[in-house]
Order: sequence, then C-alpha cells, then structure tokens
Amino acid sequence: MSDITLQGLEKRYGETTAVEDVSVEIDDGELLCLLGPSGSGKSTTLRMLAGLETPTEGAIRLDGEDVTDQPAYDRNTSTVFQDWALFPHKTVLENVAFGLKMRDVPTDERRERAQAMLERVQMGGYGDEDPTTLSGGQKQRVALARSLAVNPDVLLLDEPLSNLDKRLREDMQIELREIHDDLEETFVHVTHDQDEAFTLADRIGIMNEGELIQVGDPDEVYENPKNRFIEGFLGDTNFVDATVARTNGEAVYVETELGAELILPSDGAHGLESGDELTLSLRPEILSIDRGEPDAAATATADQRAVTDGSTTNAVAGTVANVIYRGSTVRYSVSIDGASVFAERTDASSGSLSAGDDVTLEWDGEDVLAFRADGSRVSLREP
Amino acid sequence: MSDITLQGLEKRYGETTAVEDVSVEIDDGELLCLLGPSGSGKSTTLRMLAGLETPTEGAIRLDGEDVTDQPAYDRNTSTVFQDWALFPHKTVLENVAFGLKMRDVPTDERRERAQAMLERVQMGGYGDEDPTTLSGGQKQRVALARSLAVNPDVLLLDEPLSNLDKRLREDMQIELREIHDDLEETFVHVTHDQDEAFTLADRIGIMNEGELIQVGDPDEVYENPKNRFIEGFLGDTNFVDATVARTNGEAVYVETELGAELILPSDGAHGLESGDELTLSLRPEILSIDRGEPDAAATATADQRAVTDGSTTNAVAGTVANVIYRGSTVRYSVSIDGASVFAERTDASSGSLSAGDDVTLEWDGEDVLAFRADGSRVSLREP
Amino acid sequence: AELLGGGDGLRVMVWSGNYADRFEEGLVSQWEEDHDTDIQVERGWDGVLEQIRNAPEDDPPFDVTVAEGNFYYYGRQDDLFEPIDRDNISNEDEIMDFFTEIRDPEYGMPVDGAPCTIIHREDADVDPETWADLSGDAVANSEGVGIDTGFWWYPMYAAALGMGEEGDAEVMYDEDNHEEILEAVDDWGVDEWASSGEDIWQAFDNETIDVAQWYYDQTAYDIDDEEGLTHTMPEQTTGWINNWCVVRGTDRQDEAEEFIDFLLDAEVQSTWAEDHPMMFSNENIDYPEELEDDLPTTDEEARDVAFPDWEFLSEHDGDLSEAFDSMQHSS
Amino acid sequence: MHRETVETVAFRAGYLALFALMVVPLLVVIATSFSDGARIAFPPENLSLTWYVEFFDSIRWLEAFTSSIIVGVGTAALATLLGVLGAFGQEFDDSSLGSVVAPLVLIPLLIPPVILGITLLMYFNEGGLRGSYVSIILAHTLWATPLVYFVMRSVFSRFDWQQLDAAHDLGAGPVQSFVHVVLPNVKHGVFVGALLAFIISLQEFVMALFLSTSTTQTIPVLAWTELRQAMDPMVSVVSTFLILISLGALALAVIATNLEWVSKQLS
Amino acid sequence: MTEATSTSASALPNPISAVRSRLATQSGSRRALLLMAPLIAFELLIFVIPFAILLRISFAAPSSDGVYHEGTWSLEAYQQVFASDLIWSVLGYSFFLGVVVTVLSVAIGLFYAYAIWRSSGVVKSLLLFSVVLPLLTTLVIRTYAFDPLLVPAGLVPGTAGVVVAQLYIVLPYAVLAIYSVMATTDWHVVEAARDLGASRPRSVLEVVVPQVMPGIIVAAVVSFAWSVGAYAAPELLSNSITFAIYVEGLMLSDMSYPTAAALSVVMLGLMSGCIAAIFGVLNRFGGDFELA
Ligand SMILES: Nc1ncnc2c1ncn2[C@@H]1O[C@H](COP(=O)(O)OP(=O)(O)OP(=O)(O)O)[C@@H](O)[C@H]1O
Ligand SMILES: Nc1ncnc2c1ncn2[C@@H]1O[C@H](COP(=O)(O)OP(=O)(O)OP(=O)(O)O)[C@@H](O)[C@H]1O
Ligand SMILES: [Mg+2]
Ligand SMILES: [Mg+2]
Repeated sequence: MSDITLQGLEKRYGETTAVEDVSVEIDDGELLCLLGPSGSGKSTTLRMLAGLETPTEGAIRLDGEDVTDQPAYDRNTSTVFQDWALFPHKTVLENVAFGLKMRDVPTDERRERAQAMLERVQMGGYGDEDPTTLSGGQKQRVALARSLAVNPDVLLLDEPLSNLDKRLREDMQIELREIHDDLEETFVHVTHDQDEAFTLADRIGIMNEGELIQVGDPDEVYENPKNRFIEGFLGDTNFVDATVARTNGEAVYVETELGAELILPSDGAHGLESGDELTLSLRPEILSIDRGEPDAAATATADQRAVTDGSTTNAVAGTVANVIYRGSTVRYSVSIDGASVFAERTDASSGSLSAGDDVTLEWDGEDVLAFRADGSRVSLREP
Repeated sequence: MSDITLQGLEKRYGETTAVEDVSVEIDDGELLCLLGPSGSGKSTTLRMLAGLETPTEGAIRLDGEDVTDQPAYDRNTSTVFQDWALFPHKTVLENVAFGLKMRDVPTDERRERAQAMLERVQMGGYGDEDPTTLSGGQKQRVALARSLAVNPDVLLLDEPLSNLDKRLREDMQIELREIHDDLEETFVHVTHDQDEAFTLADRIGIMNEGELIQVGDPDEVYENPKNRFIEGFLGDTNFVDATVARTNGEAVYVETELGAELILPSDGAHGLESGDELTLSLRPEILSIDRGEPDAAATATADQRAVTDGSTTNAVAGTVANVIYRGSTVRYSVSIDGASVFAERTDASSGSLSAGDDVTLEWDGEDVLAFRADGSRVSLREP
Repeated sequence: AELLGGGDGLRVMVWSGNYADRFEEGLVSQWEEDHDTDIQVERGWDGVLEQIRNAPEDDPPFDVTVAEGNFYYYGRQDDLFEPIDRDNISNEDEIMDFFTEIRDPEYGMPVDGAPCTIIHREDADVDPETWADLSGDAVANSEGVGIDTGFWWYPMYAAALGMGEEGDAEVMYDEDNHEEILEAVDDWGVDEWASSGEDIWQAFDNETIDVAQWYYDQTAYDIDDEEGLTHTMPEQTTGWINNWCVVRGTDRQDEAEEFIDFLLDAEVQSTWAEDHPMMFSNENIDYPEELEDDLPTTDEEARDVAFPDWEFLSEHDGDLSEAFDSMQHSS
Repeated sequence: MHRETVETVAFRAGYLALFALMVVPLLVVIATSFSDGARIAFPPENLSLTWYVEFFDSIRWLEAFTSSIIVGVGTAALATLLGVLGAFGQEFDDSSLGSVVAPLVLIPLLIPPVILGITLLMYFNEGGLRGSYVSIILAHTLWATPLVYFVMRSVFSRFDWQQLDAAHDLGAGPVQSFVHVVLPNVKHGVFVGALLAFIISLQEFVMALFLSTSTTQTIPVLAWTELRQAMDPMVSVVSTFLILISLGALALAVIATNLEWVSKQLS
Repeated sequence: MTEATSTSASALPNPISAVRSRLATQSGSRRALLLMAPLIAFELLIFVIPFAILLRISFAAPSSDGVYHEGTWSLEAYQQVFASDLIWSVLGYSFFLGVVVTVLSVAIGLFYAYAIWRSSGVVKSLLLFSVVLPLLTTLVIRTYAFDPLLVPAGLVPGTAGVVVAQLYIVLPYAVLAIYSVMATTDWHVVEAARDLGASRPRSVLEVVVPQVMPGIIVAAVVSFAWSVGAYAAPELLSNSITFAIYVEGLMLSDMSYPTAAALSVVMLGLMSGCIAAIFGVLNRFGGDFELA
C-alpha cells in the first residue's frame, strides 16, 4: 500500500485534451472513486497511474517516488479492467498466477499463492476452469484476484462492475468494499455510476471534461457540490432558472418561471446583484407535495412572509401532469405555470394523487442550492 | 393501430421451449410492457408477433384477422430492435425511407414523409448522416422513426433502450411514452428493467421461463404479485423464511430467523397449517428504523399483542451493520440474530445512525406478503 | 536409387516425359550394364538452354544435353556447348553422311530423331499417303486435322513438302513462298493445335479430328493403345534429329564424349530402338521388324527426310511463329 | 405462403447444384485413380491399385512430393513470419506507413503469375538464385504473405488489446507479453494463415514452372509436364493423395482443437 | 531508465533485453516500423526491385540471338507490342475471359456465400468444406478433371470449357472473400428490412449486398486478375491463346525478353485500369471500402 500524488497531470491526444491539470493526493489505504460522465478522462487518468499511458505533462509519485516515466510492467500498480481482460487461453489459476510468473516466482509457490487469492475471492473451486465459461460476476472476481495476487501498492479499478447486471453489481460493490477494508490497500476506482461511488468510496473525485472538479467525502460532494454540473450529475433534481430581484442581509429574493417570488435565506449578498441570472436546484426529496391550494400565508410574497414570521418556506400551486409509479416510490410531474417540476414520494407516504389533481409544493428555502450562470455555486452562507 | 390477441402461443427450438402457452389480449392503443429476466422468452414472443418467427403452436390475431402464418414483410407490424439494426450503408434518411420504398411510395413523397418522421423524433438535421456515426440515443431515435414511418398497426420494441446509459435511457423512456400518447398506436415494449416498465407501461406482462405469469397495471403487479418470483423481480425486498406456528381466524403466527414470533393478519387460515414453510417479503420501505430497543409491548409475543390490543405491528431489535449513503436515500443493513435485513430511509427523515448502533425495526404485518414453498402467493385476505 | 544417389554419375539432360522414360529403359540400362558409373538423367523441356545460360560458366547444371535443331542452333549462338574432340568419337565414321551435312557436328553428334507421320482414323475414309493429301477433299470433308503448334515448323515443312513439285522442301527456303505455305496449312482445316501428344490423343478421343501430323517416335508403339487409329509414313517427310552436346564448362568432357560415342554405337542404337521407335544415325543400325519399312536405313533413304535448317529459319522465326499463333488464335 | 415455398425450394436446389459442381470433379479425380488402364477414363473400366503401386516406385513423383513439401513449408514459415509481424506492427502504427504497406503487400496477389514468374526469373537470373528452392519459396511468399497478413489483420482487429495492457500491467515486458498473451490468443489465426500459405504454395504452378528446374519441380509442375505427355492415372493418384493428406490435416486440426476443448471440459 | 528498476529485465540475455527496452521506449510508430521492417524489406527486394528491372528490360533493345542487348535503351519492344494485331487480339480474348469469369464468379459466389451464411450445423460445415476442398487439390489436376466431365456433358473443349474450368479455379476464393465479410454482418439488419416490408430476395439485394460490397470487390478483383492471367485452363482446354500463354512463349521459346517485359508492362497498365474501374463501379453500390 502506498500514497499517491498526482501533480498537474495532463494528457493530450493530438487536438483533444483527455485530462487537464489533475492534482490530487490519495492517502495510504484510501478508497478513492473517480466519478464522471463518459469521456470525462477517468480512464485516461487511471491508465496514467498504471503506466499504460505516458502523461503529456505533470508528475505521478508513488510513496514519494517519481514514477511518471516508468512503464506499466515496472510499476507495482495493478489494474482491474472494465471487461476484465482475462487471458482466455489460460485457466483461471494460470490467469491469477500470471503476474507472479512474470516476477519469476517458482511454479509451486505461485500456484499456492494464486490459489489462496482465489479462495479469498470465493473462487477457490474454479482454478482449472476456462475463464470464458464463467459468469460476469465470477470473471470479475478472477480479475480482482489476478490483480491482487501481485500484491500491488495500488489497485486500480476501471469500471469493473459496469458490465454486470444491476443486482449483481450492487452485491459486488459491497464485496469490493469489504475486500478493501480487509486488505487496507489503496484503491482507485473509476465509475460513472454515482450510486456505486456513494456505496464504495471513502472520497469521491468528480471529473468532467478532463478536469477533476471536486474531491470530497460522499455527503460533502452531495450536499455541497462545487458547481452546477456536480449537482446535476449526482442525482435527479429540478433546475429552475431564476433572476435575482433583490438581496438583503437575510435573504436573496428571486423571480422564477414558477410564478411566485421565492426566498433564498442567506447571510449576505455574496456578490449577487439584482438582475443576476441564477439556476436553482430543487431536489425532489426536499419538495413536499400535498393536495389542494397552498395557504394564503405561504403564497404571500416571500418578502411579506420573511417580514412577518421569518419563515424560509416557499410554496407554489400546480397541477399533477403525470404520475409514474416506480414500485417503492411514486414520481409526480407537476405543472406550474407551464414549467414542469417533479417531486417524489415514497409509497408509504403516498395518498392517491392522480393526473389533474391540484397540488401544493412546499420546501424550505434553506435546502435550495443556487448556481451562477457560469455554473459555479453561490454559497449563501459563510462556511 | 390494432388490437392483438395471442392465443396459446408456443415456440420450441428442438428441446428448449422458449415460449410456452402465452395468451393475452392487447387493446387498441395500449402500451404493454413485457418484463422478465434474460432468457424468459420476451424477444421470442415479440418476434412471433412481428412474423420473424413462426409459432410452434397457437395463433396470433391482429384486429381479429389470423396472421399466424403471414411472413414479416406482409404483416403491418414494425419492430425497433435492441441494437437498432440500422442499415449501415444507407444514410439516415434512406433508412427511414426504406419501408416506404418497399411499399413503392414514389421517391419524392417518401423523402418528404421520412423527413417529417425525422423531425418528429428531433433528428431533422441528420438526414444525410451515416447512421454508424450517430450516438446511441440518436440511433435509437432513427430506428424509431424508421419503424414509425411505415405507419404500422403495431409497434414492437425489443429492449431498444438497454444499450443507452442510465440518464439517456430515462429521458428516452419519457420521450417514448410521449410519442405513444401522441400517436395512439398499439405498442408492445420488451424490457428486463422494472423501472422502465413502470415508467412506460399501461399494463405490464411479466414473463419467466417462457411463461406469461401475470398481466396487470403497474401498481397491481407491484402490490399484488402473483408469486414470489414477481415480488423479488419487481424491486428490492427482504425475503425471510418462516414456518407457520399456528393460525386462527384473525392472523397467522409464524416463526422466523428474525427471532420473535411474527404476526400476519389474515381473515382465515387459507389452507395454511402449522408447520407449513412460507417465505415472507419485507420490502425496505415498509420497515421503519429507529434508534434504541423496542418497547416491551412490541416485543411481547405476537400472540399477547394481538390479544391485548389487536395490533398487527411487529418489531425486532437489531444492530446496524452497514450504512450506505446513496444521495437521496440512506440504506441500512441491519443484523438481527445473525440474519441481515435492509431498510431504507429517505435523506430528509434520516437521523444519524451509524454502524454499531442498536435499532428497532418495526412494520405493520398487513404490509407483509407471504409465499408458499412453491412460490405461489398466499392471499391472507379474501379479495 | 541411382537417380537420387546424385553426385558422381554423368548428368545428362534429356526431353522430359515419354522420351525420358524410354531413354532410361532403352539406353541408360545398357550403359549401366557396360559401365561402372551411373547416369543421372535430368528431364527438361523448353527451359534447357535457359538453365545452361543462367548457370555460372564453369559450373553447368549438367554435363551432356540433348539438342534438337532449334536448340542446337541457338545454343551455339550463345556458346553454350563445348566443341567435341572428334578423336574421342570412334563411331563417327558410321554416321550417315546426310546427318552431318545438314548440321555441322562440331558441337554435337547427331544420334536420334523421328520423322513426322500422319495419324488417322481407320474408318474415316481419309487414307492419306503423302502430305499433299492433307490438302485433298477427303481430309477437307473429315472432322478435322490436328497439328503441332509447339514446334510449328514441322507442320510448315510438311505443308511445303505437299506443295513442292519435286517432293522436297526447297520451297521453304524462298521467303516469297511462306505466305502460300501458311495458307496451305490453314486450308487443312486445323481443329486441334496441339502442344503435346496427349492433346492429339484427346482430340481423337473427343472426335474433333480424324487426321493429325505427329512424330513417329510417339506414334509407332503407342498407336496400338488407341482404338481405331492408324498411321501412315509418307515417302517424303520432315522430322527432327537430336545432336548431343557437351555442355559449356563441364569438367567431365572426356566422360561426356565417351557417353556420346556410346550413343552412336550401332548395337546400342539397335537395342535402344526396341524400346523407343526412333530414327537413328548409325548406318549399321538394325531396326526391329515393324519399324524397318518406315525408317531410313541408308544415307539415301535419310535424304527423303527434310530437316529444318535453322540457319535460315532463325531469321524468319518471329514472323512465322506469329503467323502460326494468329492462325491458331483465330481458329 | 406459396411464394415462400417456391423461393425456398429454388434456393435449396441452387446451392445443392453448386455443391455438386464443387465436389463432383474431385470425385471424378479420385475415381479415375483406381483404373488400371494407361489413360484416364471415367468411369474407370476396371478397379485396381496398379497406379498406386506405380506411384511408390516412381522416384520422380516422390521427389516432387518432397519438393512441394519443402517449398510449401518454407513459404508457410516465411510468409507467416512476415505477415504476423507486419500485421502486429500495423496495430501500433499511428503514422501513415500502414496506408502504404497494405496495398504494397496486396498488389502481388493481383498480378498474373506469369508476369511475376517472368519478372522473378529475370531477377533471380541476375542474382544467381535460379534453380534453388529459395527462388520458388520467395516467389510463393509474394502470394502467400498478403493472405497471412490480411488474416492476421482481421484477427488482430478482433483481439482484445486490453489483454496486452493487462499483461504489461501485471509485469510482462513487450517480448514476454507477445509470447505469453498475444501469440496464444491469435494462434488459430496464425495456424489458418500458415495453412493458407501452404495451400497457395502447393497449388501454384505458373511461377514454379518458370522458376523450378528438374531437381526442384513441385507436384503441380511435374503434373503439368507429365500430363502433357500422357494422361495416365498417376496424376489422379497424386491428387487423391493430396486430398487425403489435406483431409487428414484438417481432421487432425479439428481433433487437436477439440481435444483441447474436451480436456478443458473434463478437468 | 527502466533497466535499473526492473529485476526481470536484467535477467534476460542482452540482445533480448536490448530489443525489449527499445520496444518499450519507442513511440508507437517506431515500434510499428521495427515490426514491419522485415515485411517492407521483403516487398522491396522481391517485388519492387524486380519490377523496376522488368521495366528496365522492357526498354532494352531486343536481340535475335541472345535474350536482349544489355545496357541499351530502345522503344522497339513497345513498338512491337503496339504494332501486333495478334497481341491485341490475344489481350482482347484474355480480358473477355476475365470479364465473363468475374461476372459469373461474383454472382455465383454471392449466392453460395449467402447459402453458407444462412445454413447451420452439418449443412453449413459441408458447404464450407465443399469450398475449401477444391483448394486443397492441385489446380492442374482439377482442370484436367474437367475434360472427362465436359465432353460427355456435350461441352466440347473450347471457350465454354475454359470458362467453366477457370470458374472452378477462382470460385472458392470468391466465395470465401464474400463469406468472410458476410459472416460479420448482422442478421438483424436483414430482419429489419423484412420487417419493413422487403421480400426475401429484395432484402438481400437491399441490405446484404451493399454491406458485403468489400467482399464482393475483393472477389471481383481476384477473379478478374487471375482469369485475365489464366494459363492452365485455356492451354489445356482450348486452342485460344491468352496473354499468359503468349508471354510464356515469348520468354521461353522466342527468348525475347524485352518484348515479354514490355507486354507485361502494358498488361499491368491495362489491368490496373480495369481494377480501378471495378473499385469505382462497385463502390457506388456499397459503403466505404478501404484497402487496409
Ligand atoms: N487513445 C486515444 N486517442 C485519442 N483520444 C483518446 C484516446 N483515449 C481517450 N481519448 C479521448 O480522451 C477523452 C477521455 O477519455 P477516457 O477514456 O479517459 O474517458 P472516460 O472518462 O474513461 O469515459 P468512459 O466512461 O466512457 O470510459 C475522450 O474524449 C476520448 O475520446
Ligand atoms: N434461435 C434459437 N434457437 C434456439 N434457442 C433459442 C433461439 N432463440 C431463443 N432461444 C432460447 O429461447 C429462450 C428465450 O429466449 P429469448 O431471446 O426470447 O429471451 P429474452 O427474454 O428475450 O431474453 P433477453 O432479455 O436476454 O433478450 C432462451 O433460452 C434462448 O436460449
Ligand atoms: Mg473509461
Ligand atoms: Mg431478448
């Protein structure tokens, strides 16, 4: 196990810049997930870590040693590939023993160690099988065992679960996490699935268009996203365009397509001026949906409310446009003045709303995030 | 648009029976989803509908007319294939116009109609592109346009969204639904993704091992699954093995691995006898999880409780083994007497439980479903 | 096994195929009875001169080679043969004069050859006696005629013989007659332009022809295998004769000359003829009975065979060859 | 329904007729090898093994057999080496070199063998290579290499290059990873390529006709010259042997690959 | 720089480890060049240079005695070629043969490849086998096998016989070329066409043919090139002279190297033109096709 430092890492292929100025420190024994949409440079970053690509610029240090120019086969990292890249012409055991063979470990010892590693991933009985006949989950385990068998300083995982079906993927996430906790190795895990990142990671690094935008604990990135992209990427949300009407020391008042003026509690103007364009994020889980018209109190202008009771609650009236039954939850698409917002209720709490019903959506302004036109987050309260 | 009747449809390939005795009526303008795991015979059923396979037995009627022996090219159904099967050597427009060409529509008219259809799926500007250069979502749209261009009586869709990534898939689901509502065509849509089926379908038909097990509205199949397979397939749940201890007119009392005797309210014995093996399904959303030991009242034997207050609540004590932060929800894996059960809380309602905390799980016995050893549902109340 | 033994035997190039088979049976066996050394028979066809030409001047691929008129001429042009030391050729006196008159034996001794003969179907009602008969009505009414195109000059000489007043081939040597001779060949109604004996037999089999120009050595003993075919040897005919040469640069000149002398021996030739129905050069040859009538046994009889003269022909080679190709191609 | 039936019947009849056209000439060849006459005749009048006996007595045919094997094996080895390396190299190529190599390799296949034969004859004459096996092997390699090369290109295009990454990642250097990972994965392609090269060499006779001498002539060259002298059933015998050997090799290949499979299944 | 840290590399014998480190540190194309070097060298030595020599000889003065006058420059050989009616007629016949055989072999090859593609199990193996088997017997002998077959069938040797025999020579290659492309095409696309109303023959024509156009082009080019240069079949089965037969005569009987070389050069020029035309015409009906 090792700590890793990436410093200003950059990779260009001709015109395209796959990875741009990525710097991060990864601690010994940490499990870092690189999360990002397709093409955001996750794999490229990982491959530079593995030594399979040479960075155009920047440096990689393992345990303080600069390994930027070491080829893959001289670097003690080990990769689990997306489609596992098992050697089809070798048995499962030979696959797992391959790295040891390349390290000139004597036959007997390497068979033993490979077998032990297979047991570790619960594949002990499959040593003589042809890897092509295994199921996805089994292949995944073998690939993991193969990479772990060489006792790598760092284990790199490039979406190893993305080819599994949902059920299996979730089980394997738990299992991977257990193996990590057990070995106390440094893992860098690449995925484009936010659920997977949340389930697995100690820290999540979010990439977009080659840049590493934010690195942090799961709840930190979810609750304090650095920009609009992350907010949209990490879960379903309603983005609502807004224009700043005015600010005072206690709140920002905005006009939106949802009709009523809305209130965003704040501890200052934070550089906002009236007329500024914002995007608000209203996550469906912060919205409560109820039959009927809103109270007069709630629809009073935000200003009035704030003045009268210091309330930061917002409420708007709308009509259910669409009900999507999703098993454990029901999703309501609500039309408000032509705009559409969706809210979710878990089944347990669901009355029986149906399309056409008049409803009120209510939420606490404190729960709303705001972003500037360039995507950057507006922090409405001093940290 | 047309209504469809399948009668005792069966398809055998040598020894394997791909589809067995499938009968269903599909209404004019309905969107039916065939949902089932891989290999359950969904595609085979759809292909028989399209005329691409000849049924071994049974009959297919379109608008009352028997079309069982009509080849695909004489049948006015149209299929969107899983991998879209676009003609790689034709332009997008030529692809869409192909069906019209086969129907000898003059060149000008067919270009016009194809272009119109492309506009309909928001691909108007791509007519001259090479379809192989398009993204998955674009290909999907072109395939849809191509199938719709011939004005089919029935549109058949064989997992057309399964090759798209999650975000795009969800958008396309909504879009597909809108197109359906707009055209009022009959759609038969095959998928193995229950979310997709719930989002799209008017009715869902669930297939397993070649059989069509249940057809019904989304909430009907979710809340009233016909057997254990469906209950497990439609969402995450905890299956708990149970043995009937005794029954009376008001409840069935069962022993489970969760320790305490549990109570299943019922309006009769429904053929259950003491000693019968059951499987109970406890969906995570019916479980409420709270810190601390349960009340004495709740842990009293079910019998006592039922006698004392007629309560159908069950409660068990456990320890949080694992907390998985999933953005909008938090999932707790709870150990109870060595067994493991998971419960879910939406973020909003979450206190801050962490691994090791002692908790109480509580649920209403009314919400629990029970299945016999052969998988069939025990209806605990007369319908 | 002696063929594989390689190395120490004299290397002798002969015509491939049927000729070589009979050479091994009829001649090589005799040599081996009389001598300790083996003969290593090489088989070649149109690449013989090429092989000598392309080998280093002091390391030829074989020591002795057979050379028919055309090869003998071109071989000498390129100095591919060694002059023969006539003192080593004890049998030279017995060679019929005609054979040494037509070609200077300085570089090669005339040994064996064959006249052209006319093959025809017995029941086809053609019965040609002379080459002139090929231009007759009987042949014109038959299925067709087959001739050799590989060695087109033989049918040409045959046609010339058919035209010539005195029954000799003199007309060939006047360039002005060439067109007429070619027309004569064309008038035969050639349906099979054969490049091998097999082609001729096939053409008879397929009933595309009833009459053919071919070579006595491939006909006399083989015709019995062919049902319903016979052959007639015209009084005046053309034909080929091999001169055997010592190959340029060989270090076994003496042995090679001994071998060539052996080939000239009357007894050797008589025995050889039993296996191969060829015409031989020794005036004391004794042919098997069935050949005696057809083949020349005296110098005088030999003069009835018009052997092509390459000193003349080489100048017209290109034109005539092309004319034949044209005729063949347009048939 | 009716139209479909007609179509189906016509389709089947079509390909069965073609199947017959492909196979019958070979059956004729085999049948004629058992005649005892001096000339090929079909159907053979009497069945006998005369010509088989003759074959084993015939030094020239046995020599030609040896020549064909030497030339075939040499061609297969050389073409496979060049083709496999070249196609493998092409995979790393990010310059425009590849766009020159592919046509350069392909073009000889499109040039009539007579022209190639002539050209190489003139060339080898200058270089003194004429008459050796090497000259024929080089000529045949000119034809065999494109086949190996294009087979390997398509094999490599299907090869999962991530395996090479995986091998590097696990500590295998360039040579080791080629030997341990790439080669075993493409061995069927290499085998097919080598087999094709061998077959091409076994078949080819126009270039061989130009370039061989009496000591290096291959089976087709000998068959050609022999057949023009006398069409005896010997050539049928040789063909039958070739067919049998090829069938044997094919069966062996099938068994060999299957054995591997079977043993994997058993263990 | 990698040697020092690598334990396994230093254990290797020197030359291998040298190559190893060379390969490892080369950029992609250097590595590619290293691997392709033998192939390129071979093609240069055995193909490009000999053709340069051929070209050179075609410009040498013919000689009536030897093969040619070394070191001379002359256009005489080309004059001979262009002046000869016979040569043009021979070339005409060769091209005629090439075109007829190509058309037949592509049409039949397409049909047969489709039959193989659509069949399965034993039938598929048998059909494939029937294509491979003729490749395993000697061409010369296969050609001869036609004689006993053609004559009873009423096909006296002649151009028709040559066409059939030559077809038999090239058809297996045509089938394999087309089949290898067809095997990688997606059957679903044909189903999609039928689903959209294309009858079975129409679906093949509309969807399969354009997709296998690369295979068809290869089949056409190979059939054409080999049939135009046909030697054995015409020599054995007809009286007609093809280019190959004629040029062989020029070389080995007439020994006029310059004429043979000039004729070959002219022939290559004509063939390139035809092949380019095949590419051009067929590409119009198919998708993009690259040589590589
Ligand atoms: N070898 C290469 N040559 C050229 N461009 C490349 C290469 N590899 C990657 N890229 C480009 O670099 C960018 C980042 O690619 P990368 O594979 O790292 O993304 P990713 O985040 O792993 O995506 P995915 O989730 O799809 O795997 C993409 O735009 C890609 O097209
Ligand atoms: N052409 C065929 N020949 C033999 N068996 C077949 C054929 N097509 C389908 N089957 C078998 O029939 C069964 C049902 O297959 P089908 O393709 O209908 O399943 P599916 O529900 O569409 O699965 P998936 O979700 O994987 O597409 C499978 O067991 C399959 O192996
Ligand atoms: Mg990636
Ligand atoms: Mg399916």
